[in-house]
Amino acid sequence: MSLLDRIQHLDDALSWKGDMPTQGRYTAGIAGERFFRAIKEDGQFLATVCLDCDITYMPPRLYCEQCFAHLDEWVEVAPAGHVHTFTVVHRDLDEQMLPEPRIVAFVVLDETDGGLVHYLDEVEPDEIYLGMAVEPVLKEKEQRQGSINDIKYFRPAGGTA
Amino acid sequence: MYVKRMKRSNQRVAVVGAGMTKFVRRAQETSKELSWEAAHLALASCDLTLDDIDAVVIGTAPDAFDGVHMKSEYLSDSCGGWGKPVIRGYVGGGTGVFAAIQGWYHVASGLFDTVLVVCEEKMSSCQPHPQAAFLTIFDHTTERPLKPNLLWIFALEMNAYMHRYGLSKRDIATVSVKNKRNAALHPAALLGDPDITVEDVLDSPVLAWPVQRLDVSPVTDGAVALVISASHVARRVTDKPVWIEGVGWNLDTAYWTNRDLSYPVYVEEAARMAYDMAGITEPRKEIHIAEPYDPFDYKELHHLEGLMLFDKGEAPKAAADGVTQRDGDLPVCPSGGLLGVGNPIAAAGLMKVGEIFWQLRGEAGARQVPGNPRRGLAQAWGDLMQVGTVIVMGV
Amino acid sequence: MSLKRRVAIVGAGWSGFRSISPDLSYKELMYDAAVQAYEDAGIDPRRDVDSFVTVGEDYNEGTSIFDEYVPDQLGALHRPVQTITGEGIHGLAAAVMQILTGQFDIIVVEGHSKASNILTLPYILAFAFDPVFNRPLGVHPTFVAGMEMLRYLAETATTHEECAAVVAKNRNNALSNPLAGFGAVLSIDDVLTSEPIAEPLTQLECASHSDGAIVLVLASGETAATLTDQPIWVRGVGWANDTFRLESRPWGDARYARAAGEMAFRTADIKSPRQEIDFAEIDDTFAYKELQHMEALGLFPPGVAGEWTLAGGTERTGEFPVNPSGGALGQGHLLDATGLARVLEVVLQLRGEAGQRQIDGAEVGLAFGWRGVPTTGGAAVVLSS
Amino acid sequence: MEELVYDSVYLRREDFEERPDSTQEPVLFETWDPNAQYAWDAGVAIGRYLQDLKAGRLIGRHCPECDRVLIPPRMFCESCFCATDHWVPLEDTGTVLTFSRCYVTWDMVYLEDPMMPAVIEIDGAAPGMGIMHLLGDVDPDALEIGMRVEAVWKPPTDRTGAITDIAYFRPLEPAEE
Repeated sequence: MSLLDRIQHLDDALSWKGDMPTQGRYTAGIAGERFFRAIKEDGQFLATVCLDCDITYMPPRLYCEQCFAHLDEWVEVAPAGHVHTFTVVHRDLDEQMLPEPRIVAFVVLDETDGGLVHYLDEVEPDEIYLGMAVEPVLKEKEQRQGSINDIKYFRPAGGTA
Repeated sequence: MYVKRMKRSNQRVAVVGAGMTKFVRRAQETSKELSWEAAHLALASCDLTLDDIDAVVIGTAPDAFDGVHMKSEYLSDSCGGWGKPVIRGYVGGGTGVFAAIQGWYHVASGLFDTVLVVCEEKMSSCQPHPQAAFLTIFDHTTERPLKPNLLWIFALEMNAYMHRYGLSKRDIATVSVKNKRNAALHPAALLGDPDITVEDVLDSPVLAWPVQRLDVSPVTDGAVALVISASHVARRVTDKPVWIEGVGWNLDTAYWTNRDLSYPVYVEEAARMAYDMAGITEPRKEIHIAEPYDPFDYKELHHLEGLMLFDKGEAPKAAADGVTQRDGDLPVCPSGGLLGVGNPIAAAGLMKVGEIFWQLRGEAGARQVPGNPRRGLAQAWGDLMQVGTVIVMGV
Repeated sequence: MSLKRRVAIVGAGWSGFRSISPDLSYKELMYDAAVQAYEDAGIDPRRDVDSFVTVGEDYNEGTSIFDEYVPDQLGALHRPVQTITGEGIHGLAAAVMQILTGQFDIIVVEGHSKASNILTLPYILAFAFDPVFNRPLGVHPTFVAGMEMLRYLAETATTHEECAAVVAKNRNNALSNPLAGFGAVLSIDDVLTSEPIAEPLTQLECASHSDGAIVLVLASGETAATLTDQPIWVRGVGWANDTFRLESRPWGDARYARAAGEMAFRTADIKSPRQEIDFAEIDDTFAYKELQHMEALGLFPPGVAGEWTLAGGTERTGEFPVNPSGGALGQGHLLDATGLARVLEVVLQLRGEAGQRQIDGAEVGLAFGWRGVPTTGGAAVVLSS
Repeated sequence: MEELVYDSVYLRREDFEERPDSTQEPVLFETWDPNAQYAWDAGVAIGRYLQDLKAGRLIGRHCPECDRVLIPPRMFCESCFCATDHWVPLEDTGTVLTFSRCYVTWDMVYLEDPMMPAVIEIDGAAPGMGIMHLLGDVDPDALEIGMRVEAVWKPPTDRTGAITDIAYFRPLEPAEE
């Protein structure tokens, strides 16, 4: 037989508040360190190449996912890509409405088999089409910290600023 | 005592390869990079490639350490899981040995011929200190508000164990000395120390009496990987397959404050299950090397008794008399254990399975146990002093 | 290697399926479901069960090393107990493998959700993202679903109306399912005009969460015959992961579902799934996912699942019923246990115990579970009466 | 065997810090607050436990098959797998089954005066049935297994329905037995 006593009144249904308090600190990793430092210092985009599988990984990786080879072939690729897919997000992590909707996209970098997930700006949602050429807009060098947020957003290629 | 009866099942599933990373206090690699480093070495050790792998087992303990929710998804492609079946088992500190047991049932089920087992932990991502993550293993309503430190449960257990059998701290401290000296010969070790003495241990600062600093294994980042195959593959891949002869695991009540902490009943139950499957009736004679879980020095002894390798309360004296030295009657933790090599939780348990693999193949190098050991045992432990996982291997 | 008559489900129990469950702790919710499952299977866990498998995630529970807290309420004290951090069907797969070793006869599988106890669920999902390449953008996790959906619609010429038809179907099905908390009568237009979340994804196309616990009792072939005259055979099982990296996975195609399905059909000796399977319970965490998964599992060619749904072909009375239970959209999403809710419905249908929502003549059913955003972890199981 | 160990890159604490004197830049890293907040339903058994703590009482639950009185209370007996059948009021006195003197907090901050955690078998519950709590009003070096102790309750106005409504357990003088 299951429970022999049950709660009959809601004020007997207590709950205990608490959290999982520890915080996270994440190194960028062996491949990540080189990738983000190249953006931070030179505004350059680096990828790694698996010669066996003929895959150019963006973001660069220490290993090939498909054949597990160690990747130490680094190449610089042009800061240019196209929109593979995108969405318009309306709420933040607290489920509150954003001051204004934001566009997030997966941008395939042209000379690679991968790309970057990032914001799109300087464009209206209805102007965006799959395959649209875009380029990254970076923060000023002094503001860059070696993070994905060193890139402010992507915008249509040949944009204004 | 109810024990799961097992049927004899030898020479069906074998460990054929192993690889690992150095154990370090803080790695620059991401958790994914650490996992790949161990996994690709394990494949290289037996000349296999990812195409030979049918399924992947991932073992990793609290997500709070690496700081990623659903950690096995994040780790999947770095453990070789691209386009393959991936499963993660998670039984706290028992995960390392349990992941090898999962490798066994993947193959013994007949669904897969070769499985890659990868255990990883990157504790250094956890801030302000990895120890802080253990606050959240306690019951959120009846215990966490008291702000417990993980050391509490070890100190409470060690005290109960010492009190019940009138044990001396000096005898217990010899375990820390033995393991840290053994670890000096392990290429991956974090705290190998050939010159440590019992006095050093007894003089180290008290953290939570009777637990002192040198009684405790270090917070560590690291990964270990094994390749486990069905017999027809194992015989093709290596001339020295190490057979998985017995497996056992057991979980006690979460109400740890209602239990007699002086003896790990659940370790005995897990051991009996594994011995039953391996056809072992006299463990002290039939087990030639033991790698019990040693996050604390007293735990090695506590577990040796649970594994029925020593009578209750007798393990400390045997340790002090040198019985468990690498050249003793029953070598215990020739690897250097968690106390010496390091304690990246899940990877620590699999390091012990790796040690038995290398020892039984005579490939442990400077740590090689003399004589011709043919059967070894690795055991892990965890949760609220509550889970025992045991694997018996033989050649 | 086929699983023909080697593993069967011989008992099932559940509790909850409500948006909140303030009257029960998670232990009591699990105990409620376990008592029902053991009565249904006619077993005593303290005497008959060889091994227990639970599914659970630390950050869904708010406790590290959550497997500590499962044995007592399942009757699993001093027994082999393991926790799989995966989808409910991953837990089922672990149980099936153990039985196939020949060393275990009766195994209990459990999964539950106390989603109502999580106060910051979007942050928990965000915590699953790559902490260096994706998480620092700080976007609400459903953006991945929005971007997948756009690509899926483009690549398969599926329409937004067809996705909306999934919601109307599932929440209508839920009206006749006592194990469902989100039954509703909705038009396609209601769905299309509900609040945009991650365009084109709208609010009504996202499954709300639910509390609940599910316990299943599995047995080996011979033992199953002694316990019930209506064993539900596990014909096939399969699971797979695609790369976790957002940057190297296909956005429109559920490759993980294809791989999981292929393994499940191979182990079930099923050559053409659409013909040999009578109905399916398929992950619908988001409406488009039901269609995308159906096509990746090989049940329909690309773009056709949507047409069938709009035309009513996947209704309970249609030619190929999908999610007669109401799915996650209709029952509520049970976090890791949501795949077990899919399995539970297939079991009840095959036992003819689905009451008002019973499908006539159903003999072979498929259940497919997905671990949700941002994962590419899927698991499938084929059951037959 | 050396070739089977990968030479992973280890960092020192200072590799994460900005140091004006050194030319070497700190390693790149991200930080993140999981913001994992919960409100766990206490349910029938622990809900009653908390209500009784607020009232200054300890309560247990009785198993009809093994006749044990269980604390903390639960609606099932894990040993018999049956429903527990009634509430049992318990004493707020007990016996120390084991204890420690801990000189570090949960997040490894050093303490001059140790916290004194203990497992305390509660009078009225089954033998060996203890709960974890803290000891106080006692010289840390005078602690012994088997000591008799009593709960020191916070004043009613400070009690909120929590395990911390008991401030700590202190030694029970023999006369007070």
